[in-house]
Amino acid sequence: MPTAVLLWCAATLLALAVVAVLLKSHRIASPLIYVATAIVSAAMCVVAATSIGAAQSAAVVLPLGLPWIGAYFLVDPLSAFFLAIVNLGGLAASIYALGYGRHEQSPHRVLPFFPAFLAGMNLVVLAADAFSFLTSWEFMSLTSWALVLARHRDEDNRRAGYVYILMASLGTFALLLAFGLLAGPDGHYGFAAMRGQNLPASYASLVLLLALLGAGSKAGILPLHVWLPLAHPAAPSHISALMSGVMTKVAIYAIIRILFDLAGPPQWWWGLIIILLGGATALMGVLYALFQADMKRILAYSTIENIGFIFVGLGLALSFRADHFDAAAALALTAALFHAFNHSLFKSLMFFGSGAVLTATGERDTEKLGGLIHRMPVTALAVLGGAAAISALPPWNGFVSEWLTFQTILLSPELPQWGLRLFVPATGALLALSVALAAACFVRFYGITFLGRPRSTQAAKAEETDLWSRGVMLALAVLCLLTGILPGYVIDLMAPVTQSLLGTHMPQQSSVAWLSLVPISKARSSYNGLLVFLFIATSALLAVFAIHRLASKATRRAPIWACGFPQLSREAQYTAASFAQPIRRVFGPLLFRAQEQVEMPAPGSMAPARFRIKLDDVIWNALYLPLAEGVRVATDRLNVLQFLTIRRYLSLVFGALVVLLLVIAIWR
Amino acid sequence: MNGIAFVLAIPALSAPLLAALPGYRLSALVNTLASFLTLLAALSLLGWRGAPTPYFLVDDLNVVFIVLNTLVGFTTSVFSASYIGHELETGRLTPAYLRFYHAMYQVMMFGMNLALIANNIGLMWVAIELATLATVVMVGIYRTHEALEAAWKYFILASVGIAFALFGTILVYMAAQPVVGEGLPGMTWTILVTRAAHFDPGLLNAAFVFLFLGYGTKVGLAPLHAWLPDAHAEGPTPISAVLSGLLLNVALYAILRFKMLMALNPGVIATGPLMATVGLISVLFAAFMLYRRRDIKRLFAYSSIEHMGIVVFAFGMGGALANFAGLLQMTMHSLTKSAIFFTVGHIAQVKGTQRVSEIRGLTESHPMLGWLLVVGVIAIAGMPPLGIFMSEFLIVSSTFAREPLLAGALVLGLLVAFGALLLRLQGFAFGSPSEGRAPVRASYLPIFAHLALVLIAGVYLPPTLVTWFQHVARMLG
Amino acid sequence: MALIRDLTVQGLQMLLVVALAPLITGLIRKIKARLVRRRGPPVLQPYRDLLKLVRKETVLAENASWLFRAAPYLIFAATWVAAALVPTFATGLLFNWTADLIAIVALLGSARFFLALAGMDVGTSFGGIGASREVMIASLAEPAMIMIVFSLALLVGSTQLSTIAAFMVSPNVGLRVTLGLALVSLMMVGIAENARIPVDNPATHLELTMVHEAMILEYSGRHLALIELASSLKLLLYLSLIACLFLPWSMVPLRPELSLSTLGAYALGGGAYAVKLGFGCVMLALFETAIAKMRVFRVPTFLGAALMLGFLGALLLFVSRGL
Amino acid sequence: MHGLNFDIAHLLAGSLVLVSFLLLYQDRLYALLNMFAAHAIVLSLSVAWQAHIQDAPHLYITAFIALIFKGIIIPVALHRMIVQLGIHREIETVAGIGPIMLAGMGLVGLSLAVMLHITTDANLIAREDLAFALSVVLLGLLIMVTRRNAVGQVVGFMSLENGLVLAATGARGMPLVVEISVAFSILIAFIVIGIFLFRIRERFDTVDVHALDRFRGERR
Repeated sequence: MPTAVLLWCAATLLALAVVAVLLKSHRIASPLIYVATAIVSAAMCVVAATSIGAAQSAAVVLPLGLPWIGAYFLVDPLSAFFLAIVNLGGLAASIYALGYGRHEQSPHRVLPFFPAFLAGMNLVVLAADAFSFLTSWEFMSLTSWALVLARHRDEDNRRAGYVYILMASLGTFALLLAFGLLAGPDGHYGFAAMRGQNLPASYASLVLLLALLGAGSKAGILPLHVWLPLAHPAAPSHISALMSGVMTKVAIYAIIRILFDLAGPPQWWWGLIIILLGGATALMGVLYALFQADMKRILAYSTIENIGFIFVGLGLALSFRADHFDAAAALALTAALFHAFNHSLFKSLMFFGSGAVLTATGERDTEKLGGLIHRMPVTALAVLGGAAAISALPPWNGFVSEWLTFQTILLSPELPQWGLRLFVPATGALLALSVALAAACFVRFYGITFLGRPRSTQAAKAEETDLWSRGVMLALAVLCLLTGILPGYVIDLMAPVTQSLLGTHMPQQSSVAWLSLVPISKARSSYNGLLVFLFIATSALLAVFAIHRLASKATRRAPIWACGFPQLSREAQYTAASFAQPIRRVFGPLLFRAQEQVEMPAPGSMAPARFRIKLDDVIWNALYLPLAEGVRVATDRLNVLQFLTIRRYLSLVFGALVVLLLVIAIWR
Repeated sequence: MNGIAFVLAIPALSAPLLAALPGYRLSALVNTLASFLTLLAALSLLGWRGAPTPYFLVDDLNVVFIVLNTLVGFTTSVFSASYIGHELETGRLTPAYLRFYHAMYQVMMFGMNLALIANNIGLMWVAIELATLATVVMVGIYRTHEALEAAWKYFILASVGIAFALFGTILVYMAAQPVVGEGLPGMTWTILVTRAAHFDPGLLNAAFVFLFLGYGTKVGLAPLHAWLPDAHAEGPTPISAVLSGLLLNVALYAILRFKMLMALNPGVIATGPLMATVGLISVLFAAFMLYRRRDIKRLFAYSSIEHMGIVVFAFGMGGALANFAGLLQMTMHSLTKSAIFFTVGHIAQVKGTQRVSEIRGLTESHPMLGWLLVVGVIAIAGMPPLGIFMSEFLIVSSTFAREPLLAGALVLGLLVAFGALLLRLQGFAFGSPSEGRAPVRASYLPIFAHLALVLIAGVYLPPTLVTWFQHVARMLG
Repeated sequence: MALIRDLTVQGLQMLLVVALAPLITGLIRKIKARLVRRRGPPVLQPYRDLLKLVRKETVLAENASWLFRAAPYLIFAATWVAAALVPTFATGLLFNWTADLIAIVALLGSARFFLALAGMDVGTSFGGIGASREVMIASLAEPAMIMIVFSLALLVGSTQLSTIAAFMVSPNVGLRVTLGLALVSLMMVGIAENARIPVDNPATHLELTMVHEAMILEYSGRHLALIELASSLKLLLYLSLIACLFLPWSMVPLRPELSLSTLGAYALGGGAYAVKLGFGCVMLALFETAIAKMRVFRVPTFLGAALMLGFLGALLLFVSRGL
Repeated sequence: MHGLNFDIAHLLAGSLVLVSFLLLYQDRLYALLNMFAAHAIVLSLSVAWQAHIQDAPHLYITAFIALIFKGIIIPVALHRMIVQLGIHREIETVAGIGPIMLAGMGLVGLSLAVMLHITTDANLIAREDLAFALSVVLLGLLIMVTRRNAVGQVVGFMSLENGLVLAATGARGMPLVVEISVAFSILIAFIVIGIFLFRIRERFDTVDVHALDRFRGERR
């Protein structure tokens, strides 16, 4: 029943895309489409959320796709959960776009693809057979590619789109091969049928690698992340929010679906691979983010970091499952899912915020921003919430999932394998490091963008955004806080998912006294976001009250003091680059071959002193450039064949003939 | 019987008529009309097909090809009506040549239909050669140095192909002759298949080698492909469409027929691996060749080579699934590629050039053409929800379960080709538009029709079509 | 009823820490002064400073935002809550369950987050320097701290401070390499986190060296008072954390009944706590007078060492539970 | 099937191969043309003989065409052309004659290997003729790819096609043989005319290389 409803909604979205095409860039097109998508996404979100715990319904089979199989669609707890995430993001993006979309210079390049993109993501999660899954998957990539190219006149965007679509189809082919293995030679493409046949271990492991290659490239794990920081910022901001906050989650869904559901019992080292990948991804992602100046690129890289975090959770769950510690596996999986949910919330919020800044100032470069907290207070407030959440500060939601992941890591000594025992704590250290660095990164992001004094005239005369955008951002911020202080309910919401995948789930949380969070036992560890929040609030109020009552509340405005040497020019402020310098000194040389050159003009010359920073993208240079070079060489070599004379072509034919004749002469 | 008669007679008769008719509007109309009638006749074959005669045969296999052939023939004639008008205005063609053009068009259609319907391998050979020579002339019709060069190259290579094919045919006859007796029966398909098991396997092997190379030259398989890109690039665009969409299929059809014959004989060499290898080589080769192309039509010509490679690979792998996929891929490729060539034709006219570097930002300067090109290329690159995705999905996934390495190589080729196509597509469709903003007077109808068919096939294959394809796939073994 | 009592005990603890914090600072200053044979300010000087600051009028930079004004309260609140969650003289307090060690570390982290933001708010280069150095230090200190938490948690099987303390007094601790590593690392982290020598010098305003002071340069009046109080709270927190983890003797588990003996036990615990704190202060003062401030860019190596130690400890436990 | 018929057919077919070798050997145009005329005549003889032993009168037509068209008209036409276009008389070959001859030997060996190895139960004449026909075809192709000279290549193609006719007539009672031979003659006529029209002197490809590159439009 819910499946059918959701399918109808998806169909509506597709229809909306057609409508958008017909309306071209008519005046009412933009509000019409966005309102409609908002309504549909809201409906889907509700249906999905309610059907997480609902009883397993039968698959809906449409006479589409592969003829002799048909297209299977099914909502089980896992897909329902991710559908909820997807459509929550869709809802937020649609409402935000109601305001933001007005500034769109070429709406006819966005409007048709926006609902199509949403439909694609929904269908991926709904699909229950390989063909419809891959079709929707690639359709999702395709529509988002079109959206990335919405500002196609910019050379960088075109490059971004190209890299993106290339990586996307690489991923699709990898998944295709994975499903080919799972389906077996006589083509059991339905998921149900795949579960039926148990693969040999070697094949299953191959499936793992292919799935990592396929879904991982979409999620943005190392070293397949290269497209992400190019493509996500290139799109309009509400699309960036969807791509970063939601589409990556669809990729996570694919991983979970294949590894936990279809591929059969896991090997212990599967988890290890994923854990290591995740740890490396988290650290590298946040370091990249720390060294960027472009607002949206910072956010994109931080997405990579969070994906790494989620992957660690998944890997732990997988290895626990391989060793039959089901409760621990459930905890780990819950942590991963929870973080996926949180990330979709605050990453959307952050992208909305940067979109607001972008429209207000026309600047994406943090070095040209600053002081926006005065000009756009509401945006600043909302983004502050997002930044706090994404830096995993209690009592925000980011901290809860981080805390759960750490609890899971603390369980891992029970694992028998030495490999895991050695590498899990190392990954724990990596995670702790990347969390701390994330906090640093967002201090930098927020401090440079919103605080200080404006670094450019655009920033100086920025205007607060429209009502819709502000509303959505505040709502998301509130959601971040609520999930942070009442995590128990969300976790209980996820219980059916882990139940369906692992056969067990975390103990029910919402019934614990004081609504605190007790993953295993109270004596072991517990956390109560609500109380922490209340404490902080009360003690802060207490302090305010005490001081304002019992002491002076007199305030005077005066010029900046700055040790008595106030440098009043904007340029004298700390820049994003200089803020990152200490950390760059620590990590740069090792991981980025960072080089800093100072050009001092000769004494007396008026030339400015210059300070240059050179960072190598090691992965790009080591992996992708050689590939491109290889293709180039191959094409050069082969291209000679375009310029032969007829006689030479004839000799080719002649050669072919002789070879074949030899074959049949020698044959038997 | 009468269906067959019409399919052959209408083109055969309208050719001289068109040669006689003055005025390109009228002749274009007649041309379209004739093609349409042929299409109707072909459709009638679906319902009612006569018993095979010594010369003519209609069975499930070739009906697919005949219908496809006449359909694309019809749409192409519609397209060429609007295209040729423009060529006449720009003076690239003179009315005299136009007569010749239309006449040749019908001759070509006649040749291809005959080749498809023929029940006699000798007749099939003659028909294919007829069609080939007709296209040779068409390719050279612009009389520019380049066109003549292309035509000449095509002509020489084709002649060698012809010779090979003939030698193969003779060998088949000699293999058959001791078993089925002298004379006509030894060349009649329906008789050959019944007795093929008793033929001398060795002779069949040699025959297949020659036939594969001979007809393979026209399919454009990798070592034999040389004529194809230039012929596509230099001829009038409708001819490029027909070459890619139809002639390649007809040649492929011939190969398939003989593959079936071989399959019936237990003693012969396995033809599957041979075809699969050559197909794979073509795919990889064409994929890499796509990158350096500077002429838009030559670009898509190479993509035709790639797709023919995929189809041949699929048939080489054999098995119900792969054969089904191969048929689907072939059909989809004909529709898509001809649609692309229609679009490209108009684009080349509005931009006044075929150079890749000088075609930019179409979605902005000519939104309709631009987006149609985007859809077409996305389809040909094998992305959903369009038809080729389904066939490639089946081919790759079914191969991977059987021959992982081959599948890997195939995927590599597909990816490389994908990269090249998308790279060029982004250049064509996006960025700031290049000069040449002449308004389009295009006939979008054929393009829409083809792309719509491809889209529908990608989402929903009608069961009747499926069962029919499956039957054919089983025929192919 | 029981709830009321627990609340009162908890409240006592909260008041205790906030009342004690400036004393610690004063004490350390005094001891350091005596060590270099100065008389030094009276031990109660910090209280006087705070009162003075609180009474003063607050001077705000023209372009200071609401965040700048709100930050001190948030910082103070977060630090205070964190400090209140660390058992001082009694374990198993009511709210010990609301946040485990990880959460406490994170709370300090959020205090630092807002401090750094406040430092950047006015847009002076000093604020920038301070903030960037602070986050650099923190980004290395926090993982080290987490590693320490790991090693303790793995040892005890809990991240719950009360449980850990309880375990530590129990005989089955034994002498363990891990604990030694953790202790050293914890001390290093504490020094870094509290902006003490050699990482930072709380007494300097020489711009090239200062970290913490640079961030709060623009603050004055009540805001400054709150921040100062918060930082002394933080120091107290670390001291009592070390005390609770490594010298957890005579800490009273919460007793159900409120009898004379209980009160006695509390009194004993309080006394023990005072002794521990005093010991900590002396140690810190000795260390600070003995060593010189290091360059900012040598700090990473210092903290890296701490991180390595912590990681080593955790690893040892992962690999073998015996050590 | 009495011996004599077989022997004569065998002899003629074999001599056709021999003449192909002579063609392969030539490096002067006129001599090449004359030799080709000889090739055609031998072919027509062998075809006529086949017509006789298979008593298939229509084959005489083929023989006749071969004699008149290939034996006389084409060589004469080519003679004229050489004179008109002033093609110089040397034929430059890809490799030295010696290696080419060796390659030819190899091809003949290959074709024998293929045919004799496979046709275990086909009748004798057919088998032998087929082997020879195949070798003639291969040799013709070899001539085509080793001659850098248009006329030389045309001659190669024609000898190749002679091989086909030989095979076709060798096949007992094969229908359409006459039509095919006619069709082929027309094809050849096209080629010759083409050469004449496009003024192709030396190479098959073009008058001047620059035009070639320009139209290919691809060279950097």
